[in-house]
Amino acid sequence: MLAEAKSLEQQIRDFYEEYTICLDDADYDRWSSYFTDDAEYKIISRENFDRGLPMASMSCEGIGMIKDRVTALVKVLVYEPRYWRRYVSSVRVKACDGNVIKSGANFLLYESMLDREPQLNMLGQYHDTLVRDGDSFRIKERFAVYDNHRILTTLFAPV
Amino acid sequence: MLAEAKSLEQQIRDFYEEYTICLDDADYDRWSSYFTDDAEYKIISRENFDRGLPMASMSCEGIGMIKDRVTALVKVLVYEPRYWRRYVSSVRVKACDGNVIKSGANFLLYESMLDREPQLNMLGQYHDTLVRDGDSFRIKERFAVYDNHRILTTLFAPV
Amino acid sequence: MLAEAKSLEQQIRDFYEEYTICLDDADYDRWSSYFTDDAEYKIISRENFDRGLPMASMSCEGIGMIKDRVTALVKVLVYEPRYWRRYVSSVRVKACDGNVIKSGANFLLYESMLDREPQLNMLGQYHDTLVRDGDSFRIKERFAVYDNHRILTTLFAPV
Amino acid sequence: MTLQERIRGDDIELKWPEEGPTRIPSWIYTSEEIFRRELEVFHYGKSWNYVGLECELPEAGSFKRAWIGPRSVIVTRDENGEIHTVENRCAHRDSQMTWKECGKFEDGMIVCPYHNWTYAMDGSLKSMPFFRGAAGNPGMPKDFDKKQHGLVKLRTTVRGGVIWATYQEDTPSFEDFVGEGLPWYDRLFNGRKLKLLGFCRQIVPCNWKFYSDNTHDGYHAALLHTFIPKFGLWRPDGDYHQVPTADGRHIVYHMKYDSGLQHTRNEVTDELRVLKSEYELEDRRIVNQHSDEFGDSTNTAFQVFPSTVIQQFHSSFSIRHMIPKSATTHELSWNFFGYEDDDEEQIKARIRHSNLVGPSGFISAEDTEIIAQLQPNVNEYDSRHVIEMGGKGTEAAHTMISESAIRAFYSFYRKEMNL
Amino acid sequence: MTLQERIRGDDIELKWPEEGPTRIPSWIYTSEEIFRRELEVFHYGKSWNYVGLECELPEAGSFKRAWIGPRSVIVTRDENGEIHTVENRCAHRDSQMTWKECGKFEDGMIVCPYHNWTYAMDGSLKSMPFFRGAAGNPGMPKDFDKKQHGLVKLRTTVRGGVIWATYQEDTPSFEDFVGEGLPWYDRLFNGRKLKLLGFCRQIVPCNWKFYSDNTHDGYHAALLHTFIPKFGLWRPDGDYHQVPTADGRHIVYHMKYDSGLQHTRNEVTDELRVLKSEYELEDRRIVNQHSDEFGDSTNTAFQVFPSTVIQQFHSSFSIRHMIPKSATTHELSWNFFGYEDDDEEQIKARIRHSNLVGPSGFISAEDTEIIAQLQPNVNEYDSRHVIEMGGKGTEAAHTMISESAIRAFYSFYRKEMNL
Amino acid sequence: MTLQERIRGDDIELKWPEEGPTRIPSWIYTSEEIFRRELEVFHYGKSWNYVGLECELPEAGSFKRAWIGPRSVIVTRDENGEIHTVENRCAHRDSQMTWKECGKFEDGMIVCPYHNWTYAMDGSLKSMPFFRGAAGNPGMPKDFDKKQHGLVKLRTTVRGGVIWATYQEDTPSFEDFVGEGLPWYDRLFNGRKLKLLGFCRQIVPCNWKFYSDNTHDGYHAALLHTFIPKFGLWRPDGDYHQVPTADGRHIVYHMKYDSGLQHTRNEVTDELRVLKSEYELEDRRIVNQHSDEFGDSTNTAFQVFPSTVIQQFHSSFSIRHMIPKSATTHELSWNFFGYEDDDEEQIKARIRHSNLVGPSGFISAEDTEIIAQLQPNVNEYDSRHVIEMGGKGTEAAHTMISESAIRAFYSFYRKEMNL
Ligand code: FES
Ligand code: FES
Ligand code: FES
Ligand SMILES: [Fe+3]
Ligand SMILES: [Fe+3]
Ligand SMILES: [Fe+3]
Repeated sequence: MLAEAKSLEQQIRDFYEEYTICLDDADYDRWSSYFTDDAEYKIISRENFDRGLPMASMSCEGIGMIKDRVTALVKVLVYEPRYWRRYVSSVRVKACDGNVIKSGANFLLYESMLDREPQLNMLGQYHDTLVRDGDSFRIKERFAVYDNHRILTTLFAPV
Repeated sequence: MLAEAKSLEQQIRDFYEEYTICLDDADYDRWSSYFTDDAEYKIISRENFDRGLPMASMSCEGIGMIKDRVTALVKVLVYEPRYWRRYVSSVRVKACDGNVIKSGANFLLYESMLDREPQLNMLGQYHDTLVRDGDSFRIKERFAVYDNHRILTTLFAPV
Repeated sequence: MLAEAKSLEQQIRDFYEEYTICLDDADYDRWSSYFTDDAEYKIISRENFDRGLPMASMSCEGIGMIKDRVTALVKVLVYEPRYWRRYVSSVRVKACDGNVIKSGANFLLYESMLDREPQLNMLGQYHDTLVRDGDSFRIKERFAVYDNHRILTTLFAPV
Repeated sequence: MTLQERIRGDDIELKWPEEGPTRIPSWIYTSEEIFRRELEVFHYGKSWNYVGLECELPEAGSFKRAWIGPRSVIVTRDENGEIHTVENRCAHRDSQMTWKECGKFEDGMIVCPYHNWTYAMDGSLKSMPFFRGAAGNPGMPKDFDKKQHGLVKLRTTVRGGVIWATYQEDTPSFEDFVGEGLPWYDRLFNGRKLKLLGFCRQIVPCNWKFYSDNTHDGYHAALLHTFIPKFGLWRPDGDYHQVPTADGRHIVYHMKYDSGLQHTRNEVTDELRVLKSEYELEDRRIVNQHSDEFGDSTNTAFQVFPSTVIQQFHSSFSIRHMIPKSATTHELSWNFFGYEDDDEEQIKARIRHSNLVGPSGFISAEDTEIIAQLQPNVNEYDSRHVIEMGGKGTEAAHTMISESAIRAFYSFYRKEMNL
Repeated sequence: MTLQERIRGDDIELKWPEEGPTRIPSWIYTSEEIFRRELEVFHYGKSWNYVGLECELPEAGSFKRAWIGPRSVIVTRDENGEIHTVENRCAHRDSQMTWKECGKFEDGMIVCPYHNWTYAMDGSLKSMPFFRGAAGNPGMPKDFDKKQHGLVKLRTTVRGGVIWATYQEDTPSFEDFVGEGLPWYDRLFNGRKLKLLGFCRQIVPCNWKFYSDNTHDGYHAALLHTFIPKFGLWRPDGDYHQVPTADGRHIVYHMKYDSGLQHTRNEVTDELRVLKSEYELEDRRIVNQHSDEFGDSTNTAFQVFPSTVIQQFHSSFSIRHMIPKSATTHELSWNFFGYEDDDEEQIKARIRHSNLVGPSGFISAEDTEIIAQLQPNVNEYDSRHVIEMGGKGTEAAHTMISESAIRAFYSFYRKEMNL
Repeated sequence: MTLQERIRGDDIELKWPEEGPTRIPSWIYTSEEIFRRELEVFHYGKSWNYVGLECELPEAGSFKRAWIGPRSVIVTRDENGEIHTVENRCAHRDSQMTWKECGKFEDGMIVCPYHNWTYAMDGSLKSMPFFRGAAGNPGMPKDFDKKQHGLVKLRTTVRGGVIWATYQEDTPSFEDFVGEGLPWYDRLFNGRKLKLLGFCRQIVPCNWKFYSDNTHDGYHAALLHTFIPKFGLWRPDGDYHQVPTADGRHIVYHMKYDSGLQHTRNEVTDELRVLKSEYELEDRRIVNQHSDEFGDSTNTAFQVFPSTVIQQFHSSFSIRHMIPKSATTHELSWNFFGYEDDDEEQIKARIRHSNLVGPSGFISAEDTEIIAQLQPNVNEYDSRHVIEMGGKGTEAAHTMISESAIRAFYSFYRKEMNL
């Protein structure tokens, strides 16, 4: 079955789901490969995003900072171990101009600690710019905009 | 990529997701355009639905009442501001007879208030009758059947 | 629209969603038809699964035990009535060798009791082996691995 | 420490303000001690509680679950057609007898799921497995008296197709309990058979008296709710009556519907900022009268304390059932109904007009929304609400713009609660 | 105000009913004061608590987390192979030492994440960064005595591959604590090395004693659980024994398995409505015996109070660990195991028969389901449970149809709790 | 029963340990009584609370919501440009006046949604519908005095673009309140107009003083946080000062940044196990200085008790707002800002360096993560934290490796709380 047989919407949906699977599987090295070298990556509150305030809870300028987040998560930081699980829905292609695609999706992030009940950690929507890369895509810009008024304790999980 | 290349299931899934996006984006004027002029729209408890009781928590007979709901939501009613986010899953085509399609899906509705943690507001399933309208569809009948025993405080959000 | 026009990923996704719908509709007799006669079916904690411990919260060896679970659920066991609703996401094809497909997905299970608010009952991922059966598939092996540290009260719902 | 916890710790004395019913102390909305006393005095005391409609029990063996505050009870119909109300709680070990909203008991017996103690529809203990032993075991002691171990039974009465229950032997008759408002009750429950149209239930994170207060508060209705004055459902310059009855226990509201009222403007409407809003409806059937069923062109709400508001707005009939769950949570359960002989158009009108009320009602959704947001402030502050609109009296008021029904209710409340 | 809150406010006196162990007051299932006293008297008192299996600690440095009521402890193996139990709580500022279920401590040292105080596997404080200062800072005061600042250590013992811990110096030896039921313990833990098969954990919204009571309640087993009499696992007319030991502290259950029993009918089975249900199994391997491992064709459950029920149903072996979390919540953790030298078929049989028990067990799921729904009623009502099946005594009963084990337990409980 | 509940039941006496500030009893982190007393003594007492930045109120009618513990207040700017702080609570029936974070009040009036009582921006009651009646109703009583029914107003002051509010008339001036640390305040808030960059909010399941303690705890910073010593942001062998001011109420931290420090090794770094970790950054811009804005190559944190820590790490400026919600929960709200005339590169640097702090900061995420896991242990245990690093004194320390700032704070705390 050839990828060409798929509509752009399907390809984009597959891309979002693969990305999600990659993170759920904690395959963080591969995760960084989803980004272009000059990627901008932010996890930002809906409050700041809607008001045009630039501060994000996590801000990466370029692939180096994204990889440094992986290093911190895997090797450096002290945090409670847990399982993260992501649900992506309503994947949408907003615009497509040559190799550049504006897209988005809704996301849900759950976390399951090792001594208590799972909880909804974060929910919101992606506002992305993708670029084609062969059969697949890379993320040139991602704003993961979370609806929750407050981060639940801390933010370690990439989305 | 032509819409014709998509299976009916895909088209219907796309339709449900577009509808969801439209509501999440609070694009309510466009929302009313998803319905036929004579559409019946109900948000009804699973309890009433399963027992064959006709009363719904929200009942619209025709596009006028649907538009009036938009008017009330946008211009009239006093309610706590919040972000709503919907997740749709298990989109299904139950029957297709010419231009008339019986379909359904599962939905989840979360809400994020501006001073506390997000909460699951409603979950359930759609029981729909769609009609073809050119490349897309319109909703002729929607029963949004919610599983939750009780509405959480109030019901303002269309689903 | 012919099934052949669908990619394997789509077919598998459809299969997962149909399965989910079947369970949500409490169509348990049909549910058992999704399995091969020699199917192995387990609902197992992430803790046991990751540590290689074989004990599961529910273990069926073959279609007989699966059907016996249906009998117990429908005719025998005493438990609080409720509505279950499942959300499946990130369906993935991990490998395909002839008629044998390794696949997986994320799942969420909510339950709505008849006198209180809905709650998240279980979440996790499927690790499956499917075999082709004509236009569709059957499950030869399913590990439904739940992330939650503890079962919420009891486990009655198949996933 | 919330206000409620401070009260428990005796930091705050439960003493009503000296001003009397023109002041309400915030602790009546937060204290678990007050909440428990309310249940004992009102719901479990000499009151008739709403438990259902007769039409919900179509045949012998039928049952429905109901709630009296945090307690669930079962309403049954026995083979003689008699209706009973029993607690949903086994005399053996407190097991719930059923988890269902309604259904039919097989063989007309209520069987406990845990050890199968078996009760008749009136709650009397009939049998249990191995009562006289088995395989060498003696069974229950000889002095075990089944009569002492039935389900707790409530007194039950039916009037006009509506079922009421009380815990107390000496509660006055339902008619005496309702008192002078009875004609308003009988206007709706007039002997025509009722037909259940469905339930809408809400769980609301605030004290249940905020809901009760809000129904007593005609003042807010013209100011919070755009729909009411805009479409002239009723208006401060219209014919509106709030009438305390039974010493303030129950309160009757009735207002004439005048379809022309919405078009007039005067110095009263000048005070209504909600009228400024510019919008129109595409389909006015929701706000217009469908038919004048009672020949009086009147809409009504009658609070039969402590459990219900009986309401007729145009063609929408409902019993709003207030179910306190804790000091800071209540359920509001809307029981919509019509008459058995309603034709299809009439039922449609009942459903259509019910868009004004219920969890997403153009009017009622605003009520629940506004009261829910009072709770955080009363939790935090030891405050006094100022109830002086329309003066300081407790008499009937013939205007929306008065808080006298609230004052009348709290005069009654203080006396009963000994506050 | 729930019953528990009323108790806290002294509305309800904590006085056992005069009838003695034939009555259980509902407040023992709701009061946080009772709950705290239970922990002090039982779990933190002169009891041995289950903390794990020796095979969970394969090597020096291995650790596993365990729970004693709401407290988490760490069970470790040191370089001499000795097993220790210490609290999961730093002596400096109460930080948890680990968040993990199990693992290995590097260098055999437990290092606190917050300020890196470093403890040996037995909990003794070994070192801390900058103990003697740095860069002009004097470090810890000269009079700081590391010996006074170790992790709190519990006494630990191992018998038959199972690890037990106690807070008290004067708790009797494990053998004396278990008492006359010890042969039933040793039957399962007989020196063969154990093999961990996995955990199934449940969080249950009710008081933990409802679970304990349920295991003492042979009476329900034939009435609630269809599977038990239907497939003759045991039956009221079979060979069944409930034997209080150690004055009612621990209770032994043992019942002979007779594969023919399921096919007989008599006046006993006539009382079992659950036998009426018409259904069959497609695969009877779950209910049939796989092999008679102990040569006695017997199934057993032994409640070693307060923390466990040790259970063997056919080939399924488990330690059911009861972990009270609050007055109204407990965890039930199933620790499934076999023997190290089990062959593959034997392990399969253990897993297969475990479908009878655990969170979705054909039998056990009904237990947890039924007890969870008792809690709302005991929260609301100040009631007395009536425990009179089989008479009023507390002796061993040789039938399922008796509540004497419950009475025996509460005789013991009242004495220990001083109620 | 958690520790907190035991305290409420008087099982535990609220008496500070005899050792003084070298011991902290765990009940200060769990007791709701203590929590309530803290709010009364500190937040609602003679303290200045952070409520916002002047730049958040750009014009007449602008408002923003702020939190003082569990209370929400509204900060407004009136038509004269004056800034006011009023409670978000109607004088009539405790309705919240707004649900929004910020916005603009139409016509410069605050209108209650429930009955439209209308207040000026300074909280004074201006009007209400039907004040003088309508349609025969008399309106409000003649003796109703609008002046007695305004919104509760707080004293408000602005210094350097930051807005502070206090409940008490006799709170000293903001400058006297801050005391000798004022130059550190003025270093950042030096008259240059501020520019809001955004908020990051966290809800944290532990007592708010764990967060406060953690900012006073230089000791953990080199041991928990790899990033700090690894990249030489500061180090135990560097130039680091923790200076209690105002008798321990506020504490100033300042440390020189020396980019060479990270490369040196000595007997101090030998004690830092976190330095052993082998990893590198791909992009060091996050840890390296962008520019030396104040010409002193210094990073600072200044805890202005009880509501804020004012912080400058490299180019990241923030006011960390500590908002106690209950004894066991607090919000931590990061208010990031720069100067109005920052160029784009400067803003980018502020955002970039903010990756060190906030909810996912390479440093700060570990702080919140570690303190949240202390709460279960203090809930369960009546313990004493041992605060002896660097001796037993409360003087300024010129090293990271000291707990003297914690001791200084608790000396102040005991005196104010009368413990
Ligand atoms: S609890 Fe009802 S029969 Fe035992
Ligand atoms: S809390 Fe453990 S070292 Fe400080
Ligand atoms: S509560 Fe504000 S006007 Fe009534
Ligand atoms: Fe209203
Ligand atoms: Fe059982
Ligand atoms: Fe820190």
